[in-house]
Amino acid sequence: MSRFAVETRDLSRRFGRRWALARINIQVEPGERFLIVGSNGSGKTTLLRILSTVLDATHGDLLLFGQPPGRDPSWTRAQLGLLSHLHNVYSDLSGPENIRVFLRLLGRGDEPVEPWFERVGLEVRPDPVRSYSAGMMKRLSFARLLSQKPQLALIDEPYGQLDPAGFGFVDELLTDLSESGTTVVVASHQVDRARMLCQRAILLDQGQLRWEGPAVDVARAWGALHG
Amino acid sequence: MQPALDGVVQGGEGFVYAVYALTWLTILGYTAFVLLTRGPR
Amino acid sequence: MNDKLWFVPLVLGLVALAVAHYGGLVMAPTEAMMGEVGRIMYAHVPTAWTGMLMGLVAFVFACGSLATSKDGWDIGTHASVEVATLLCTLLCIQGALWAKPTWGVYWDWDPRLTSTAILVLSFAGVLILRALVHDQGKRRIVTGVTTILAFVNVPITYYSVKWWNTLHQDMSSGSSIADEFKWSLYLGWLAMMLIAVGLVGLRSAGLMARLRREHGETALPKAKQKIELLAEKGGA
Amino acid sequence: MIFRQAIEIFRKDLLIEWRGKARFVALAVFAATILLMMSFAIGPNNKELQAHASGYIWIAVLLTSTQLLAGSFQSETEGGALEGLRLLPVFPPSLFYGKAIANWLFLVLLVVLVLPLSFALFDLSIQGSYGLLALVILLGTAGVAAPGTLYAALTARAPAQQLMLPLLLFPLLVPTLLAAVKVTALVFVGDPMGQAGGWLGLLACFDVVFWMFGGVLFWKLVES
Repeated sequence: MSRFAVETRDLSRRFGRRWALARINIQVEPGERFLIVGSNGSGKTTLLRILSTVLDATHGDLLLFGQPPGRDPSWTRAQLGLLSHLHNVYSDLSGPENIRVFLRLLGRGDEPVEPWFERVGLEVRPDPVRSYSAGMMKRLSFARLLSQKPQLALIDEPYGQLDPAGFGFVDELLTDLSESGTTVVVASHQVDRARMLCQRAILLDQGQLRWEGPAVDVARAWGALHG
Repeated sequence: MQPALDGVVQGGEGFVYAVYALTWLTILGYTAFVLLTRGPR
Repeated sequence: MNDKLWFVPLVLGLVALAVAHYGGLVMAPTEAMMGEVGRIMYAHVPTAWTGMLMGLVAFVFACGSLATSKDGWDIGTHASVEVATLLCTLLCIQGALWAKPTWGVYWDWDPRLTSTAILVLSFAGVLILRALVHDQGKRRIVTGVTTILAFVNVPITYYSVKWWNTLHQDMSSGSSIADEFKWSLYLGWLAMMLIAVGLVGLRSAGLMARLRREHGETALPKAKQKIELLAEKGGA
Repeated sequence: MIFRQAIEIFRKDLLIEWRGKARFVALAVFAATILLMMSFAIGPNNKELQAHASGYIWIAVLLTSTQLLAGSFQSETEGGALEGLRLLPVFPPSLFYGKAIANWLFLVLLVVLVLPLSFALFDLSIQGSYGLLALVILLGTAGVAAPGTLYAALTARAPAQQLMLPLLLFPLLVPTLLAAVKVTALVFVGDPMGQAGGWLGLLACFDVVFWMFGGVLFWKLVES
């Protein structure tokens, strides 16, 4: 039994002949804000997808809340939420309808959806999500994530597609999430922004873990790696 | 040649040879394909 | 290496098939009702038995592939689906070449002919879909599912077409093979089975080699050295 | 739990189809166009058209169904919605049954919309019973919906989906097509010999097999 929210042992993933991720060992404490930094193709997204159980590892072990996700997949999935570059919503439905669908599937269909929209600063509108701007889509994805009330939030590029005003909003959301007890794992290449928000960080390069330490130092590690 | 509906089929040797030839062509052709696509060991 | 062992059944089968066909084509007497055309049976019946058995083999491989998630089973499914498709296509053409002089038409809605043609179509679909899907994990599942359903569908189609056809006169294929030449039929079947086994084996070996080249195991990279940050500002 | 989630998926598919009503209307018009083209292809001979009407109707349904089924998975893969569902504690067979039942309903609706047109085009009348007609519509479309949903999921991310789906699905549907066409014809011309029962039985068997197999195989597929 591990006391960590996320623990990996030599976690590795092969696509064809290429190892997108090799020998990743990380431990994330419950309630921690954990940052994953790396350039494009360094394996950030692959790692998050494996942590979210959408993708299987080729090698190594993953423990979520102390147990392998395969032991009780539906319990594990009830604990976690993923915000990926795909928005994971139905383009033909409106924002509120989307959130409603997800809530109903979670067995919480009688809860109101409006508070979540208020929380992410999105208007409750009846038009289909297809017509949303990229920024609105991002906010909707956040609303979906928050409404799931996850114990573990996996967030891929929270700042992507947002304007500077949106950056502050993301910071605030992530802080709130973690203050309510949720473990937050963030992958980003907005190093300067994200490091102020998180406690610990790892640096990925070509699928390998090259550095881990306090998040404030990640910019120096990045500098050391990329010269 | 005549269809069997009214007695014994007459002739049809061409069809017989065609069937046997086709059977061998298919088997040998596929064998050749398998051997050629085995690629470097 | 031991892939070469598959040549043993293949060559044995080819020799045996030559003997069996010599028996059917030259030695056997002319058939009473079908005349010379009756000789087609000595090539046709072994193809039919072998083709259907290879369909069954593909089905078994597909079940194994879904149950075990092992690439070996998947490759076996691909090879046996391919051989079954080939044999059943040959079977349909042989059938048509027999039907023309006997019934006066190339194609008849005979349940056996129709369900074989349906099997050929669905197996061909499996092979095409396989060629389009590149992720091996997904390809294994997709091949397994479609192969199983294609094979399960054969008996259902057979009985549906038979039923559909009941008003139609029942044409007997009347394969009254002379008893003393039954050996040619069985030898032909054994020969075809040996050939099919050899071909499936060789094809699997080739496919496996290709899979290894494209998706093969590559060693897990060694862990690179971690970056050390010096205490003072500026770092390494 | 399984049942409740299936209902939720079903509701969601209805909602999506309702939001994109134009697409369903287009499908119905497509089916109507096929019927019309059939009458042109066969010629102005009313007797001929009448005799084969049930075949034309089911072919129109079959051709339209591939578009409908492919569309039902396009809304899942576009924007990664299906992945979003997989991240929720949703039992995969519920997903299959929810979607299959929704597709079944749409196919029934399609037949109901297309039937009046074929009555006019092919000069049909009902000599058999209306109950039999309802039964063959329900069982026939069920036999398309279950394997169709499975195969649409299977081909959802393959290139050339519009081609691969019918290529794989149609050979599988031969028994369904035979039975559905036969019984529908008996509805139009009457069934003095009582042949319909056997064909309906075949249709029902096929349905049971595919509705059972479908859930299990779909599970395998989604978990890959």
